[in-house]
Order: sequence, then structure tokens, then C-alpha cells
Amino acid sequence: DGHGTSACLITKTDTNPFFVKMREGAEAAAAELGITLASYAGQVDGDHEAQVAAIEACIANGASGILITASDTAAIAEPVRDARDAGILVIALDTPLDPIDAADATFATDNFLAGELIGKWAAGALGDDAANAKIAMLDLAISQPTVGVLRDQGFLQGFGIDLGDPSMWGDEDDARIICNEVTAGNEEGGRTAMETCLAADPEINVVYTINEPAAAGAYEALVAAGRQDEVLIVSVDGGCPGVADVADGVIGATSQQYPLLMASLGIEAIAAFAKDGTLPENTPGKDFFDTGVALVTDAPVDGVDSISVEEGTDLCWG
Amino acid sequence: MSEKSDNYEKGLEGASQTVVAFDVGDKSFLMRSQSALHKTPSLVPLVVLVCAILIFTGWLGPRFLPQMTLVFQQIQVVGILALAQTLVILTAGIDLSVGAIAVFCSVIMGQFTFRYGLPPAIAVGCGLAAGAAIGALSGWLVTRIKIPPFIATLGVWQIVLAANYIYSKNETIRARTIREEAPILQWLGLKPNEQFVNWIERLQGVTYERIRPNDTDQFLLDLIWQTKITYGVLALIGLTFLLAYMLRSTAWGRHVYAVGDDPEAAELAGVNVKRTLMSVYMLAGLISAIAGWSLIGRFASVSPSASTGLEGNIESITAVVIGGISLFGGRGSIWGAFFGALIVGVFMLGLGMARVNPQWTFMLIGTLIILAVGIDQWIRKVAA
Amino acid sequence: MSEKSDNYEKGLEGASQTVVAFDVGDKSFLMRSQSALHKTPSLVPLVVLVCAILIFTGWLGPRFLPQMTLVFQQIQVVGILALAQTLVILTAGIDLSVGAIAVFCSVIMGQFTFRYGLPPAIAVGCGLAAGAAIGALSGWLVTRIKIPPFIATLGVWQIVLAANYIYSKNETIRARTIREEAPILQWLGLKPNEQFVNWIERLQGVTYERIRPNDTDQFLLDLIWQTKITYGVLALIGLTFLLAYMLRSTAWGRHVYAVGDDPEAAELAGVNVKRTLMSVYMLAGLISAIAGWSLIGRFASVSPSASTGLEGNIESITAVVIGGISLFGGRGSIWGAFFGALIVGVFMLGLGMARVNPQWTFMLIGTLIILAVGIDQWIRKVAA
Amino acid sequence: MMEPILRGRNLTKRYGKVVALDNCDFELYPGEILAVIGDNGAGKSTLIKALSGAVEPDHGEVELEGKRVQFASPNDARHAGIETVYQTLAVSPALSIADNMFMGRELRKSGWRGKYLRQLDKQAMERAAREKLNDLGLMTIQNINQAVETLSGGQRQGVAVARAAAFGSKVIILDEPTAALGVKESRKVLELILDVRSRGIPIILISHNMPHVFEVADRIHVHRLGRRLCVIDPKDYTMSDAVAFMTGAKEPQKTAVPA
Amino acid sequence: MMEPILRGRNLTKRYGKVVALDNCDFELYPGEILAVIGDNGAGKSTLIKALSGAVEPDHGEVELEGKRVQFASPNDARHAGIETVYQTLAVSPALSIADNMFMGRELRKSGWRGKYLRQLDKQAMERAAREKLNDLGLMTIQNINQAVETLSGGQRQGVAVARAAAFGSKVIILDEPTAALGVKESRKVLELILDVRSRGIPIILISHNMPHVFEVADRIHVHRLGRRLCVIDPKDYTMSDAVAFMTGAKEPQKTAVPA
Ligand SMILES: Nc1ncnc2c1ncn2[C@@H]1O[C@H](COP(=O)(O)OP(=O)(O)OP(=O)(O)O)[C@@H](O)[C@H]1O
Ligand SMILES: Nc1ncnc2c1ncn2[C@@H]1O[C@H](COP(=O)(O)OP(=O)(O)OP(=O)(O)O)[C@@H](O)[C@H]1O
Ligand SMILES: O[C@@H]1[C@H](O)[C@H](O)CO[C@H]1O
Ligand SMILES: [Mg+2]
Ligand SMILES: [Mg+2]
Repeated sequence: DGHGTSACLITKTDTNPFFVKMREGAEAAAAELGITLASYAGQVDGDHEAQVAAIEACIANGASGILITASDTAAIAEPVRDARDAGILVIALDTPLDPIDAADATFATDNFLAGELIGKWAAGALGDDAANAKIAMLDLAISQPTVGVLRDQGFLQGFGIDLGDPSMWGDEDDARIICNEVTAGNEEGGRTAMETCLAADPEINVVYTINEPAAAGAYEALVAAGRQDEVLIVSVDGGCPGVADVADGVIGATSQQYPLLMASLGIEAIAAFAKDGTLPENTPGKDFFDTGVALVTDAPVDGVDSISVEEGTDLCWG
Repeated sequence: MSEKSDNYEKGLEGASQTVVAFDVGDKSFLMRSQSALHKTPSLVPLVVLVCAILIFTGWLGPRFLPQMTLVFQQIQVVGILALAQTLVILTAGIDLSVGAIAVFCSVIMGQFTFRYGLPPAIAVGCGLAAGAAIGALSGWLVTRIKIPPFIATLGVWQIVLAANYIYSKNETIRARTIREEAPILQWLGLKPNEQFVNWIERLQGVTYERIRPNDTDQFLLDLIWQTKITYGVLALIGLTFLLAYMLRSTAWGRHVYAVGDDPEAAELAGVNVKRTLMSVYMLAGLISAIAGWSLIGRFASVSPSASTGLEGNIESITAVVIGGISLFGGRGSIWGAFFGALIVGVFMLGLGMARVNPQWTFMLIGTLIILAVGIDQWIRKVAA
Repeated sequence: MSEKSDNYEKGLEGASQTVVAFDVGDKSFLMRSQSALHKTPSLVPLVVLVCAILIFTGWLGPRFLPQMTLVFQQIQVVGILALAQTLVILTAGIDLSVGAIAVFCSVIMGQFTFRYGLPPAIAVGCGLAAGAAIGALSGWLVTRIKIPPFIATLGVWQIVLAANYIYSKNETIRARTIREEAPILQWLGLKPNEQFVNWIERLQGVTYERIRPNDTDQFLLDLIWQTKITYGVLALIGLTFLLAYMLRSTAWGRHVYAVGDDPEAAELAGVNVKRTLMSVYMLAGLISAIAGWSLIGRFASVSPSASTGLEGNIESITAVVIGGISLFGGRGSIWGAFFGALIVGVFMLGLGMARVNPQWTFMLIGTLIILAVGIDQWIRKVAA
Repeated sequence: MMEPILRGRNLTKRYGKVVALDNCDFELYPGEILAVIGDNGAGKSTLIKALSGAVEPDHGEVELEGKRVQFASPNDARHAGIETVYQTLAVSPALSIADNMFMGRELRKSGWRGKYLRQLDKQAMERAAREKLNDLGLMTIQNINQAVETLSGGQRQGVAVARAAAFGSKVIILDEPTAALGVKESRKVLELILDVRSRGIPIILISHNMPHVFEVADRIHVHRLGRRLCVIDPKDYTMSDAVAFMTGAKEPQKTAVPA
Repeated sequence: MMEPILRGRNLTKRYGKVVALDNCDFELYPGEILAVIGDNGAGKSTLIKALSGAVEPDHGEVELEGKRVQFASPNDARHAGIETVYQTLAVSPALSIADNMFMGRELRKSGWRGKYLRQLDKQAMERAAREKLNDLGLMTIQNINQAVETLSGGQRQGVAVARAAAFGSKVIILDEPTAALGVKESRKVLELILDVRSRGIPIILISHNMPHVFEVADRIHVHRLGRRLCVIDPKDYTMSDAVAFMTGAKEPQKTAVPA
């Protein structure tokens, strides 16, 4: 019985549809289990300070559990420890903390794997041309938040490019990378970044994007340049508009993740913990509970597992 | 002494009655350009702009110049916001809400069309009206409740942005949906030159599949096709002309400057300060809404999380200040804001084309903005 | 007429030589508080603050008040930034770089310790010196190159932020590493009251595992333990007193106000305007670096992507303006900035504790900021 | 006796501890030149600000042509026909002479450009501004498009006086209009004042220049410590008396107040 | 003949199309009161600004005690002992009377609080400010802590004049110091000027008030159209002559320039 139990959900922002859906999922699960849910978020992706203040408010309110998608995975460990010291169950969603055992449990996508899948797919789709591809890397922000780095580096790994330092993007010296631009993860940034890349080299034929809104923006720039049919765009997220873009041929392939699942699992874990102190368990063989990632495309490539757009549409969020 | 004192005004009889005029003599070219800059200080950012273009042309070679039309497109939104910002800054205010208004109004235009099924033209009208209404709210806070503009518009910014997220449920309306069902929303993204070429060709009965420039044998049409100017860019230029006219040649414009210069003096001299301020904030809201429409044109989709909502204010203020408009009000020309936006646009694209890494680009933009204004100050000093 | 005219000054003989004084009579309580507010306008934000606390206490019940010490900790960084910002704003400038300086200096303190192995105390000193140096750069741009402060510090902001990312390689230094190897970096996060209780207990030879409050039988020590004030909070309060003294009771302070009030008049009256401005920007840089040190204390780790770098400027300006300090310079008290930061902190924590969802919180904060300043204006009007 | 055209009763204005107006009465009669004299800080400027809507008195009333009025702003007073030159001049420093002179009553072009495009007739305004300044003897202004902040002290004052004289219809209030003016320009302003009166418009003139006051005033309101001490007829008293009254060297007899 | 203490040669200053100073010469001799008179806009204020470092002339030189000086700012001139009251007063509106009066030369407390804490001695400054204003006859200031912006026009001018008189050591320049002052206060300023001269400090007095000028000046520099027209001795010429010279009604004989 979860009566009197309260939980907190702390996301990176509350404007990215990904987190909006996560919140909706958590709210639904909480309502079902009779848990009071409070949500908090930073103002921009990377807003660590607001997340600390949110943890403090949760401690002050005597919450039983906290679900957090950390903006600064290493720095958040300290306030998380305070919360755990205060007897609160802390679960990392979407993004593992650094170290991963700083949280009681982690329900996450493997962002590096998500990147790797689209990288392999792109390399496979190009075949031999992959050796002289011209790649545009449309990243998140110059502060290089971890998701952005993991996906970018995963993509390059999958594509077969030497990573240099895997904890940062932009230090690779492979000539196939034409540009690294930042997009803020939205259409606006995606379009401007793509235009800039095209101005630098109009022959670009592979575009990595941090997420689907950025991909949609990049596509508009390609349309304006008349090159939309000759360029492969890959992305990450698997939101419903993104999957629809795969169906329309805007995006070639996208790695789908499952925020609703993360959220509902998290709430259930808090309910169980409040009831009898049970702690959630990890996926066998991993140090976190993997909520899974799937490549969505209608042009499967040998050696890369993928699901069809139809399946992706059934599973999509938002 | 007393015998001289009372009638000293006698000395006035026969006082010179001519108006003074000094003959400054022949003017060299340098002096003439000096005095041109002195009379029209908004030329200074133009000079800086030309320098910036020359530098990048020197650095990147001939491939830079043809991209200028792209620069125009890239600033079509922030440029319009800078116009709105200029109006408010001329009155010694500041409007932190312009970007949020633009995004929210674009959401209104989109949602009114798709959620409520209104005809798109009417939805656009509603969006524009909403912009003016939000501007009126800021104006009311500033003139009636006497909240300083920074705080009033900071509050309105947060309110509008939150309303935008809540109302839109953070849902994006996809480009394709809009293109198929409500193309008017994207009108400011269309290119009249493409339309013109298509129209000519339809008349001639030919249809080239013009995907890339220069692949037909019709040189002139190719050239027109290549010069990709959108209606949004034309709207920016048109609005700048219109506002320049209003500010320079109408009583309202004089009042805007007077209010910014010294509101007490303006009030004592017979200007209705409150009404002038109110009109400025409303107009700024309306223009921001136009920027929102332009946002749909430029990015094809309607996205509540567009970065303009967060960064539109600082970007527009930057353009205004680079354009030589004083943050203390009353001084500067709207053309300054236009050129200011272009200067930043040239830097951004130029550095991107030079393949500077984004972190370094960010740093260089900072340096270049300082440099641009430093040169501006220097020209002003030399011209003074 | 002429016979009267010359000697009319005769009438002066016997002119009254007393200084005027009006007897205003007995003062009611209302009149006295009016005149108190009139004399010390920085009391107004204090009144607003008290109202805010009362409202949240009414809403959330008794659990809110004990959290006030948490509010202090939550504003320990932005509060210090607001002090730096106040100095610059008093001179009619604005400093957009304060937040970036804080983050960059915290990175310098951390990296100098861990990358180069400097003793942490020296690394802190280097960080503080770097802050002052960056301030000097802004000051130089403003006073020598005559770049408007908005642009100069906008450029410096971008440069510092990019330098911060590039230099740190986006690496966070973890809390535990710092605690074990360089605890001085975290000094502003330590709690003197905890240290005091531990010290007493060590004297007594007892050791409680104080994790949550009120779990021992030592009521007084529990209370002291519970009142969690950090050195960073004390630094904020101490700095506010110090700057208030400097601004009010030293010649330098008078010059800061004079420069902000009317720089030309100040120059003509004998103030070295450039030197005063330079000192203000340098001091603001130094104080921002102290905020950076405090940032390490508060967040235990050193993180180059701390959002203070992006939002510290607008947050500090907001605190300053809520505190009744004029953006046009020359008017306002540093205490205003302190209370302004507290007002925002109370709203944020109160709404968070009330479990208001983030988008609505965002909207309510916007509304409350407007309301706070609206009440401020109203009190001033009534008190005038 | 005639009705006063402008009257103040019991006007009081405090600023914190400072009492600027202390139950002050005031009357201006049609067609007269009323001088207001008094020490620095006596409250003369505050009095005329209370009459012209620039300051809201704490107590007391203002009547225009026998009807009680409450001006919320100087604009209201101006619409009622009261034109004022404030001691602080109330000019917009960055704007040109012509802009300032016509602020709030700009001339539009004739024809469609004025009607539909609301275009200003800059040439007409510049011409008129130049003429008015020449009337005041301010011949040294070299460039009519100069910003007012670049004018000399006297030129600036000339702009403000010319504006009031050109537009006042019922009452013109001049607060030390010749303070910064030269001999020639002051003389022109006095001529202008007499000329305005001859058009039937009454004038309130605040001045510290006793010869000027005694030359043109019909009655003299002596202000001291925030209130009207007395009103004297310049024909009955010497300047010396007036100075003695306003500085407190001499007490007026009760009969000195004729109104 | 004696060496001039302050001398300007061929000073020229243009503002765009406007010529404010046109090859102007100037001399001030030790211990004298030199009046500068001229029409509005003649360039008097520009001249003294060029002498006091507030304006940088386009051409020409300034000599102090025979040595060529180039003041980069009014502060330099002040350090050289030249104290100026500008026509625009140069006061900081939001600061108090005492703050303004001691701006740039504040008094510190004696003892360690002044030495180490650099604490201002506010009481001493307020007392001194009050005394100086009383010396000028400005008795109507009710609150010595008032911000200058809340003072009446004349009170404000009094603050600026009192400041200059208190601190000038070599030359004192007064640009229309009595323009806004009442009869009593103007008289006090004239007394102050004579008093300062008796201390051996020379004074430059710009004024439009001919009786005042002729009462106190030792020599009169007549300025017209941006240059020195002539220098006259007030004992040799009538006010009427002076007015005629400065307005261009009469040409001076060449011999009118004695210097
Ligand atoms: N806003 C204000 N705040 C405080 N005191 C004020 C304010 N305005 C005026 N005063 C005070 O009121 C008194 C009257 O001022 P006022 O300007 O009316 O004098 P005045 O008679 O016009 O003097 P002057 O001849 O010098 O112009 C003065 O003591 C002045 O300091
Ligand atoms: N900054 C400036 N820009 C342009 N013109 C200026 C500037 N300063 C002064 N002038 C012009 O220079 C001329 C001389 O001005 P100045 O102030 O020296 O006159 P003045 O003799 O002091 O007059 P007044 O008796 O009215 O004070 C005027 O025509 C004025 O318009
Ligand atoms: O970590 C998050 C999610 O994975 C989502 O894709 C949105 O962007 C990132 O910041
Ligand atoms: Mg007055
Ligand atoms: Mg002058």
C-alpha cells in the first residue's frame, strides 16, 4: 500500500518531449499506485544547480524516492548521497550516474549503444562508399553534456571511425568528418547547423543528429539545397514524430528508447521500496536495468538488428 | 557707476541682425565621408559589416560571397526580433520577452489550425493578435504599475514561455503536415524567385528539374533561381523600411525618441508618455509575432522548444547594441539593428564555413563582437 | 523707475539670517515607518521578503520556516554574484560575465590543484586572481576602448565560457576526490555549526552519528546542528556588510555612485571616472571568483558545465533589480541585491516544496517577480 | 472685482521633511502680467508646478476660470491652454531644435502624405523654428538641426521660451525665462512678454531680476517660505521694499495684499 | 608688463559644421577679476572649457604660469589649481549636498578609522557644507542630506559655487554663477568673488549681468563669434559700449585691446 508515499521526478528539462513523456508516464503510474508525485526540472539541458535544489526540496519534503535524469552525472553524486543518507531511494533514469552505483538503481537506455546502432546502420547502408563518406555531426551543445558525447562517440564507433578521447567529441581527426556543429536539440538549431555544414562542403552525404527535432531541421536545410534525396540522416530517440519522419524518408534510421517504461518502472520500484524496503534488480550481466534500445528503419542492413517502422510506431512515445 | 547702469541697453541699438554662418571651405573626400558618418551614424555598422564580409571573402575565397543570401535567411527571425527590440530600447526600456512571444505565437498559429481546425489565415491573424496582446500586458505593467521594463518583461518572458510549453503540450507540428494542410503558415519561408522562375518556365512550357543551380542553359533564370531570398527576408527588409519611416518622419517616431531621451522632459513638453510607451510595447509584441510566423517559414515545423524562446532576447539585444543603439534610450537608428543582426550572421556563417570547432567559434564570436563595436567606436571618434 | 533701480539691494539690510526649519509635529507610527522607508529604500525588498516568507509559511505550514537556512545555502552563489553585479550596475553598466567568471575560476582552482599539483590554497589564490584579471579586461574594454558594458561583457562572457569548456576538457572533478585531496576547495561548503557540535562532542568524548536532526537527547546541540549555515553563506553575508560599508562610508563608494549617476558631471567634479570604473570591474571579477569558490563548496565538485555559467548573469541581474537598484545607475543599496536574491530563493524553494510542477513553477516565478516589484513600487509610492 | 482666471487655494506640498509649499494662495487675473518673486528655495517653482499639473499638491485646489480643475499631468494643463516654461527647460537633449519646439504638436505635410502617411513637414517646422529664434534675437545658432544638448545654455533657454510663447492660448507661465540669456536676448523676451499681454493672454513671470520685474509686472506676488507673503503693486513700492519683503528684512503691512 | 597666469593662444574648436571657437586668444593676469561677456552662443563656455581641460581644442595652446600645459581632463586642471563652476553645474543629481561639495576630496575621519578603514567623516562634511551655504546666504535649505536633484535651481547653483570657492587655489573660473540666484544670494557671490581676489587668487567671471560685471571686474574680455573682440577697462567704457561691442552694434577701436 503506497498510501502516504511520495516520490520526486527530476528531469534535465521539462521542455524536451522526451522528458515530458517521461513525466506523463510517471504521473500515470503514480496515480495508479496512489503515490504523490512532485516533478522538478532544470531550465536548460545541463542545468545541474536546479537539480541539486530539487533534491534538497525533496529531502525537505521527506520524499520516499527520487527518480532523476542527471544533467551532470559526476557532480550529482554528492547530493544524491545526501538524499540516500536521509533514507531516500534514488533511481537514475535514462542517464547512469558516474559512478553508476552512486544511485540505488539505474533504469536506462545505453546511449552509447544507441549511437553505435545508427553508426553501424549508416556504414552498412553506404557499403563501400563508407570509406569516403562526408559526415556532418550535429551535436547537442558546446558544454558537451554526456548524452551528447555518448551518442556521438557511439555513432563514430559504429561507423568505424577512431574516437580519440571517447569522453569528448570534436577531437577526432578523420577527414570524413566535415563538421561538428551544435543544435540545442531542436529544429531551429538543426537547420542552421546543417546550412553551415553545407556551406562548408555541399557534398555531405551522412548526417548524424543528436535527436529527431534536430534531424527534422537538418532535413529542411537539405531540401533548400535540393540534396534531400542524396543524404542519409540518422538520429536517436524514437518519438512518434521521429518514427513518422523515418516513414516519410526524412530520417534513414533512428535508435528508439523507452522513457515511459523507465518512468513507470521507477515509480513501481519506489512503491515496492516504500512498502518493504525491496531494492530493484539489474539486468543480468549489466550494472543497470536496461530498458532497451531498438533501431527503427525500413531499410534494414545486414548484421544490424532493427525493427520496422510499423513496430516502431507501436512502441513510440509522444 | 550709477549713471551708466540704467540705460546700458541703449548699446543694443544697431546690433547685428544677421545669422551667423561660417564658411568651412572646400571639403576633401575624407572630410566629406567623415561628415556623412557624423550625420548618419547608422552608416557605421554598415561599414563594419562590409569589413566583415571582406575579411571572410579574403579568408574563404569566392565561395563566401554567394552565401550572403543564406546569411539573410539565417537572420530573418532574429532580425525581425531586433526591430521589435529596437523600438523598446529606444524608449530606454528592454524587452526580454520578444523571443518567447515569437515562439508562443508560432505555436498559436499552428495549434489553432490543427487543434481547432481554424482556417490557417485566421490562425495567423490570431497569432499576431496574441503577440500584440502580450505586448500590451508588458506595456500595462510598465506604464501603469510602474514596474521597470527589465522586470516586467522578464516576468512576461517566463510566463509566456511556460504557457507555450503547457499549451502546446510540447508537441511539435511536423513540416510535412503543415506543407500539405496549411501552407500559408510557411509562407514566409517560400522563395519568390523560385516561384517566379517556375512561373516563367510554366509559361514557356518547359520544366527543368532545378535541384542544383547552374544545370540549365538559361543563364538569367539560373541566376534568379540561385539568389534564394525568402518572403521572410523581404518582410524583414520591408519592416525595417517601414519602421525607419515611422521613426523618422512621423510624430509618433519623434515621441518615441523623446520618451527615451528624457521621459520627464517629454511629459512636460506635451508628449503623452504612457500612450507612447503602450504603443511601443504593443507594436513590439506584434512584430515579435511576425517573427514567430517567420519562424514557421524558416524551420517549416512548429516547435514549442525552439531556442528562440530562450535566446531570442539576448540575440536581439546584441544585434541592437552592435548596431550602435544606446541601451539608455533616445539614440540610434533602426537600420543599426538590421546591420547588427547581419554582422552577427556573417560571423556565424563565416566561422562555420571555416570549419572552426564550435567551442572556438563561440569564443571567436565573442571576440568579434567586441572588435566590431570597437571599430565602430573608433570610426565614430575619427568622424567626430 | 530709474531712481529706484540702482539701490534696490538696500532692501537686503536686515534680511533674515536663520536657517529654515519646519515643525512637522508629532509623528504617528504610520508616518514614522513611511519616513523610514523613505530614508532607507532598501528596506522595501526586506518587507517584500517578509511577506513572501509569511505567505509560504501560511501555505506550507510550520515545515517551511526551518528551511530558511536551506534558502540561504541555495542562494549562496547567486547572492555573491548579485553583489558583484550590483557594483557594476551602480556605475550604470551591466556585467554579463559574472556567472562565467565564477565557473571558470572554480575550474581554475580545481585544475590547478589536480592537473598541475599546486597546493590547493595557492590554486584558490590563482582562481581569485584570474577573476580579477578578467574583470580588468572588461574594465579596460569599457574605459579605454569605450565599448558599451553590455557588449564588452557579452563578449567576455562568451570568451570565458568557451575558454572554460576548452580548458577543462569538459571534465568534472568529483566531490570525493576533492574531499580527500584538497578539502580547502570545498571550504565554503563546510558548516561551522556542524564543526562546532563535533568539536563539543569530541571534548565530551561522545560521538553521535548525526544523520537526521533531533535524533540525540542534546536539545541545544541538535538545534545548532540543525541550523545548517555554511561558510559560503557567512561569506555572502560578510561580503554584503563589507561592500555596504565601502559604498556608504568611503570616498570610493561615493565615487561609484557619482559615476553611475552622471559620468560627465562626476568627471567635471573631480572624480577619476576611468579609475573608478576599472576598480569596479576588477572588484566584480574578484567577487565573481569568490562565487566560483563558493560554487565548489555548494556543489562539492568542480563542473565546467555548471549552469551558473549560462544563467548566472540573468539571475544576478534579476536579484539586483528586484532589490530596487536602478539599471540606469547611481541609485540603490547593496542590501537590495541581497534581499532580492533571497526573495527569489524563497519563491523557488517554497514552490518546490509545494510540489508545483516545473512548468507552472516557472510561470509562477514570473508572476511573483512581477508581483514582488509591483508591491515594492506600491510601498515606495505610499511612503513617498 | 474681476474673477481670477487661475487661482490656487491652500496649496501644500511636502517632500519628506521638506515643506516646499505651505498653505499657499495664488491668483492670476485676466490680461495681467503677474510677477512671482522670492528667495532661492522659497517654493516658486513648486507653486507653478502645482498650477500646471507637473506636481500634485498634497492639499489645496486649483481653479481655472472659476471651475475647479485637477490636472493629472502637464498635458492636461496644456490642453486647457496653460503653457509653461519650466526652470529645468524640459527639452529632449538628443533631439533637434525643431523637434523640441514642435514636440507634441508636430506639423504634418499637406495632402495625402500628411493625411495618410502622417508624414511630418520637417521643412516647415525648421523654418518656423528658425523664425521664432530670430525673433528672440538668437542669431548665433548656426545649425537649426543641432541637437539641443549641443546648444549653449542661453540658446537652450531660448528654445524653451520660444515654444511657450508660440503655443500658449490661455495662460503662459515663465519660470526664470531670462536667467541664462544675454542682454539682447533678455530684452527680446521682455518685449515678447508685453506683446503676449497685448494679445490679452495673462502671464506669470518668475524672476530674480528686479529691474525686469518692476518694468513689466502689473502686480507682484511675493513668495516667502512656501507661502504668499503679500501681493504688491510695483507703482506703490520700490524694488528695495520688494527685496526687503522677500528676504524677511521687512514685514509688509496687512494692506499690502490687495486681492 | 606682468606675465599672464593663464593664457590661451589661437584656440579653435569646431563641432561638425559649428565653429564654437575661432582662433581665440585669452589672457588672465595674477590677482585680477577678468569678466568674459558675449552674446548667447558666442563661445564663452567653450573657451573656458578649453582652458580647464573639459574640452580638447582642435588647435591652439594653453599656458599656465608661462608653461605650456595640456590638460587631458578637468581633473588635471584641478590638480594644477584651476577650479571651475561649469554652466551645467556638474553636480551628481542623486547624491547629497555634502557628497557633491566634497566630491573627489572627501574628508576622512581622524585616527585609525580614517586611516585604515578609510571611513569618511560625514558629520564634518555636512557641517562644512552647511556653513558654506550659509555664507552664500542660502538659508532656505531645510535638509542638508537632500539629494541635489531635489534642490531648487538656485540652491543647486549655490552648491556648485560654494564648492569652487572653497577649493580653488590658483585660478577660479565661474561660468554664469549667479544666473539662477536671488538678489541676496547674488550679492553674496559678488562679495565672495571680491574676497577671493583679496586672497590673491585671480578669477574669470562669465556673466550676462552688466551691472555685476562692471561692479567687480578689473578687465572685461568681450567675446564675439567665437573670438576675442577686444579687452576693455570698465573704467574707460560704459556698459552701453560693452553691450554695443558684444552685439556687433559698434566696432571697438584697435586701441581697446590693451593686453
Ligand atoms: N522633489 C523634491 N524633493 C525634495 N525637496 C524638494 C523637491 N523639489 C523641491 N524641493 C525643495 O522645495 C523647496 C522649494 O523649491 P522650489 O524649486 O520651488 O524653489 P524656488 O522658489 O523655485 O527656488 P529658485 O529660485 O532657486 O528656483 C526647496 O527647499 C527645495 O529643496
Ligand atoms: N557639443 C557641441 N556640439 C555642437 N555644437 C556645440 C557643442 N557645444 C557647443 N556648441 C555650439 O558652440 C557655440 C558656442 O557655445 P557656448 O556654449 O560656448 O556659448 P556661450 O557663449 O557659453 O553661450 P551662453 O551665453 O548661452 O552660455 C554655440 O553655437 C553652440 O551651439
Ligand atoms: O538524455 C536525454 C534523452 O535521452 C533524450 O533523447 C533527450 O535528450 C537527452 O538530453
Ligand atoms: Mg525655481
Ligand atoms: Mg555658456
